[in-house]
Amino acid sequence: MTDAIGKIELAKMFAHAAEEIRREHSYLSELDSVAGDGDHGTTMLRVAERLEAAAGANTPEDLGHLLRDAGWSVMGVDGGASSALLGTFFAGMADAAIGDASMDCAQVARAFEAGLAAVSKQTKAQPGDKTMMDALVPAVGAISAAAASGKTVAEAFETAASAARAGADSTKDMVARYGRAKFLGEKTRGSPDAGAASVALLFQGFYAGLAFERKG
Amino acid sequence: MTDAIGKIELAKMFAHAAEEIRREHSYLSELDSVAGDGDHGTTMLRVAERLEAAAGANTPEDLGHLLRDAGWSVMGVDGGASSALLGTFFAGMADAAIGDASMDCAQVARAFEAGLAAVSKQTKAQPGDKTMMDALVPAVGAISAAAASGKTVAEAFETAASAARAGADSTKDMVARYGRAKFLGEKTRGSPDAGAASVALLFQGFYAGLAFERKG
Amino acid sequence: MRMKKFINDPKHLVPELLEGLALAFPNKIRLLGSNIVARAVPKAAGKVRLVTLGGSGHEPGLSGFVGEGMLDMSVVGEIFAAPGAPRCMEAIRTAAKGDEGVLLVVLNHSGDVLSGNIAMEAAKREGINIQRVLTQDGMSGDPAVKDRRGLVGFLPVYKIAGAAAEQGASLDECCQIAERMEQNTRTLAVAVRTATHPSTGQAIFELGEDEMEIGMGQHGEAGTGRMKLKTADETAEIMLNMLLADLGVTAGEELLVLVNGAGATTLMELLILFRSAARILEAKKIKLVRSAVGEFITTQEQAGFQMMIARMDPESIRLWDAPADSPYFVVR
Amino acid sequence: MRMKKFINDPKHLVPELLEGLALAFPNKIRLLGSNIVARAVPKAAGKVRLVTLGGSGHEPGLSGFVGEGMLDMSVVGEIFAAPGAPRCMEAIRTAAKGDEGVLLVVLNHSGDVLSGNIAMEAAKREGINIQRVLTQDGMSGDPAVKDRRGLVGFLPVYKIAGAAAEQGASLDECCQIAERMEQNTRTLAVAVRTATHPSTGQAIFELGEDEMEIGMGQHGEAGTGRMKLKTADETAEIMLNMLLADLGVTAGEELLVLVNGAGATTLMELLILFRSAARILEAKKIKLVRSAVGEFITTQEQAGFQMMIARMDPESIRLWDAPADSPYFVVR
Ligand SMILES: Nc1ncnc2c1ncn2[C@@H]1O[C@H](COP(=O)(O)OP(=O)(O)O)[C@@H](O)[C@H]1O
Ligand SMILES: Nc1ncnc2c1ncn2[C@@H]1O[C@H](COP(=O)(O)OP(=O)(O)O)[C@@H](O)[C@H]1O
Ligand SMILES: [Mg+2]
Ligand SMILES: [Mg+2]
Ligand SMILES: [Mg+2]
Ligand SMILES: [Mg+2]
Repeated sequence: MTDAIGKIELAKMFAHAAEEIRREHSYLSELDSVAGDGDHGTTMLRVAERLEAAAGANTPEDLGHLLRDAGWSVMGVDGGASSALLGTFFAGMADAAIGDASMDCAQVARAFEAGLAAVSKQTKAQPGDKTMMDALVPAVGAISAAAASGKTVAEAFETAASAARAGADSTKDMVARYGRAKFLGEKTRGSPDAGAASVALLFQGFYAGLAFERKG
Repeated sequence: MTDAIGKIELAKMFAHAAEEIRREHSYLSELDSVAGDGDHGTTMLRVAERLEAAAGANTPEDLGHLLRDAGWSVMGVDGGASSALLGTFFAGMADAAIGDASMDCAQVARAFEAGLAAVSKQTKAQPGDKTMMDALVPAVGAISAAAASGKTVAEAFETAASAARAGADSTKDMVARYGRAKFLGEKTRGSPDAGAASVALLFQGFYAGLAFERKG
Repeated sequence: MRMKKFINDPKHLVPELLEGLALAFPNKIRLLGSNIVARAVPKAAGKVRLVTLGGSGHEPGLSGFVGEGMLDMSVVGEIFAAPGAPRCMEAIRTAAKGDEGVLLVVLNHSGDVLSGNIAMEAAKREGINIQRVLTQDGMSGDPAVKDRRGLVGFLPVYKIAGAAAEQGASLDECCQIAERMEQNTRTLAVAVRTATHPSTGQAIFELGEDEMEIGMGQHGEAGTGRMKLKTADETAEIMLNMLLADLGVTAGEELLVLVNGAGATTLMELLILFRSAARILEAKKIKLVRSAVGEFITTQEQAGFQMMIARMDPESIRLWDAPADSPYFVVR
Repeated sequence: MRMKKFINDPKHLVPELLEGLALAFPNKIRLLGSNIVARAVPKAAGKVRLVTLGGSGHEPGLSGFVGEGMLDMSVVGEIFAAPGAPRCMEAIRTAAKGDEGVLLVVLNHSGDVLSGNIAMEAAKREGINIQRVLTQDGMSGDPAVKDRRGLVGFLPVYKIAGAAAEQGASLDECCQIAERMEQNTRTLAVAVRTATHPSTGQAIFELGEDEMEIGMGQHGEAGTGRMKLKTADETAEIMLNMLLADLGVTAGEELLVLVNGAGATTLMELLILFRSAARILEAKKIKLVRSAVGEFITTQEQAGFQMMIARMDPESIRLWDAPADSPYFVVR
């Protein structure tokens, strides 16, 4: 058994990620209403739906095309900042996977790094600014590190999921500088960032999708 | 002593009428808010002010001119139906008094009849329709009757005041067919008409102004 | 509900808002003394003048429609109160300076009618050539009431008679055009939430939290159709059917449909309501030839709207489409 | 406060309101698939196209300004939510059909900026000649915040760049004119009462019964100036002074002043506030050369308003005065 993910694995990852979002969507909206406009959970529900559909029946076998379609489909959610950035993330992964029906851990790392680079082109937000970047940057970093030290894909996502969770939790004590929340300054301290919480849920789902697959 | 009223008497009549209105203006607004727009007291305060001023210093000695100016001044109140009709009433009295510095009881009766005729040209409302006509028509009728039977001016206004009061009271059980109230139909039964109540107060003041004069 | 309005001394509401209007639209209107709004540049000599009158607190109605192709003058009363006859007389005299005829457009509310009539009679005694049209488009919802209120139906009358006057029609012609338009117009108002009177801070009327009322007057005067809240589609259907029946509209006829916001009802809602109306007309094969959606006459921040229909013909369509340049109604 | 809105299924708010708009203004606009509003009659070939994008619930903004002399296309998002990049891309592609340049006008809100940028990059990869202007007129009241929100300051940008495009200016010229206008515009928003979100029925924000807040965003995002209610004159003075200081306006300069109602604040109040502003400018010997008072971008039935100032020059005045024929902004 080669340690790689193909369309079937991606579908399970997306399905589990969607499941996490559906379970937590009210909490996500609640977080967004502290400093934002309270719609983040609703937006993420639509994102989850499209992500799931993107790896469903009648979608490309080529993972590059699949990810590009997934990204543009997520961008197509009328949701504001989060769907645009998450869509950019998936679409950004595409080039690293064009022509491939499966990706090994090194390829997965390259794809997630490319996704992060695409997002970084769209936002100046850095870790520490209390945005989804606080979860996304360490999560992608963890995958790269895992790939470099020869870990399996599942192990890579296990470390990525806990890095994303830790990053999201760390936003609790930060002050927002990007997005709608930026105008509130100090008032934003005390509760975690909604987008970062979503990213942690997505990576938790990715890992669960793979872990389930391996065990199942 | 001839039994007649001149400018001095008219001034006292208007002043006492104004006093009555000032005392009852909140009640008048309250009555208007049952079926109308609740502004009748405010309008009548302005009417009272202008009536008082119309017989004050630097106003014509000729009662005809004085009454015409008084009427147009009252019509100039931005108040809606009541100020327009009451202004018409006073302006309508003018022709019967042009050139006179005083009026005896017969002249007073002719003037009030002319005032009523002018009002009747502006509204189709009749006694029974729950409007100021329910007070105005019997009041003017009482003056005419008093003049015909040789009563004094003061006696004429005494009967006029009680006729107006009785007329106003009778509106309590009527259903409105004119003014803003007309759209409410049966809902208007149970409380007296605001404009009729005002007319009763005016005639009560007219009488008080004369009675005070005679006694004083 | 506490009054949260940006005002100064409530006694000065009317002069202040009119001064704001004149400062904002200096090339369209100007103020004459005593709260009369006139066109900045009077119409060419020899053309019929349109004069209207009415209370304030309904902005942009009525003075927002003074301008080229519409009104020549608007006599402005206090909040919700008709202007007195003497000022109406003053406006008519000024408008009639050059011997042109004057068409007085009066909305059917007792105070306005009385002031208008008294002024008109006085003007006639001075030899002024004047005629009056009374707009009474507003159904109360009770078929027994024959005397209707003047609601937003003044707008097509101003527009169409204003265009005719601008094009040189005689006073008789303008009056006939206005009368014809008026007779072919029906409006129903619905309210769902009251407003506060800006002078007194009091609520204008009361309505339950789940109620709406069809057939109301411009100032919250009661209608006859108090009912539970309905959807946009249901509300539009109830109202449009009442309007069509009352005006006797049949398939194939051509209509102007106007949806007027009362104040707090959003343009989003007005557009959704207009869509409902347009679809119902389509199903009935009645032709929607012209339309207007927005706030033309308001009652402070009342929530609700007026739905108006008017039967059109080629002549009235042509006049409706003619250029106009008032502060709050511009046709290019 | 219970939601009392005339709507149908809250899921269909946007397509229904757009259908209403298209039915009400068939000779001005039409709908392309997927909630894109376009001019009924496209501009002559060879002229620069103006495209904008943004959420709904703010009617008449933004799609109410599609039309001759203003916008060519508006990409409409959900209630208070930016449209996604794919639909923005679709609009840009359609607008750029004849090889004309496209000026994308984006209001500074994260979601809109992201969708706009992603679409613009994709358009450039397809060889489309496109430039972007970001409107960021909205002061939050906190001088430390450098990144401003896009409030009603989009209106002069649409108007002036739209007129330039109509008159044949190149994409570079249109972009420069728009940028210059944008940099010379400042807006402050104040709210006194919240609105209900039409999809959720929830209040958008909270505010005490005797409070107002200066510096708010278009969706009730908090500002920094929560204070007790003030009179119209006091409020206008506080806001105008902040605006003038921030834009660095000095005596003798020429300004456009715009007062935009948030939804439930009456035109009566807007006119009274405009009067206050005009008088303060007069005292400071700053020239009020153009003005606009009305509802241009709302937040449902929120009570409050935006005050906007823009430094004008002969060129921008000429373009502001040029003809326009959109549903909710017409210049004759
Ligand atoms: N400029 C930005 N860079 C990175 N993340 C951002 C940015 N703006 C917003 N976000 C993220 O998006 C989240 C809000 O998403 P959402 O509520 O769906 O969009 P919106 O703020 O447009 O309503 C924030 O919590 C934050 O994590
Ligand atoms: N057409 C009419 N004929 C006679 N009296 C009328 C008419 N319309 C109104 N009134 C009188 O005016 C009174 C209301 O006056 P007021 O409240 O001052 O005016 P408005 O109704 O215009 O607000 C009514 O109570 C009624 O007596
Ligand atoms: Mg949000
Ligand atoms: Mg009254
Ligand atoms: Mg009144
Ligand atoms: Mg949002």
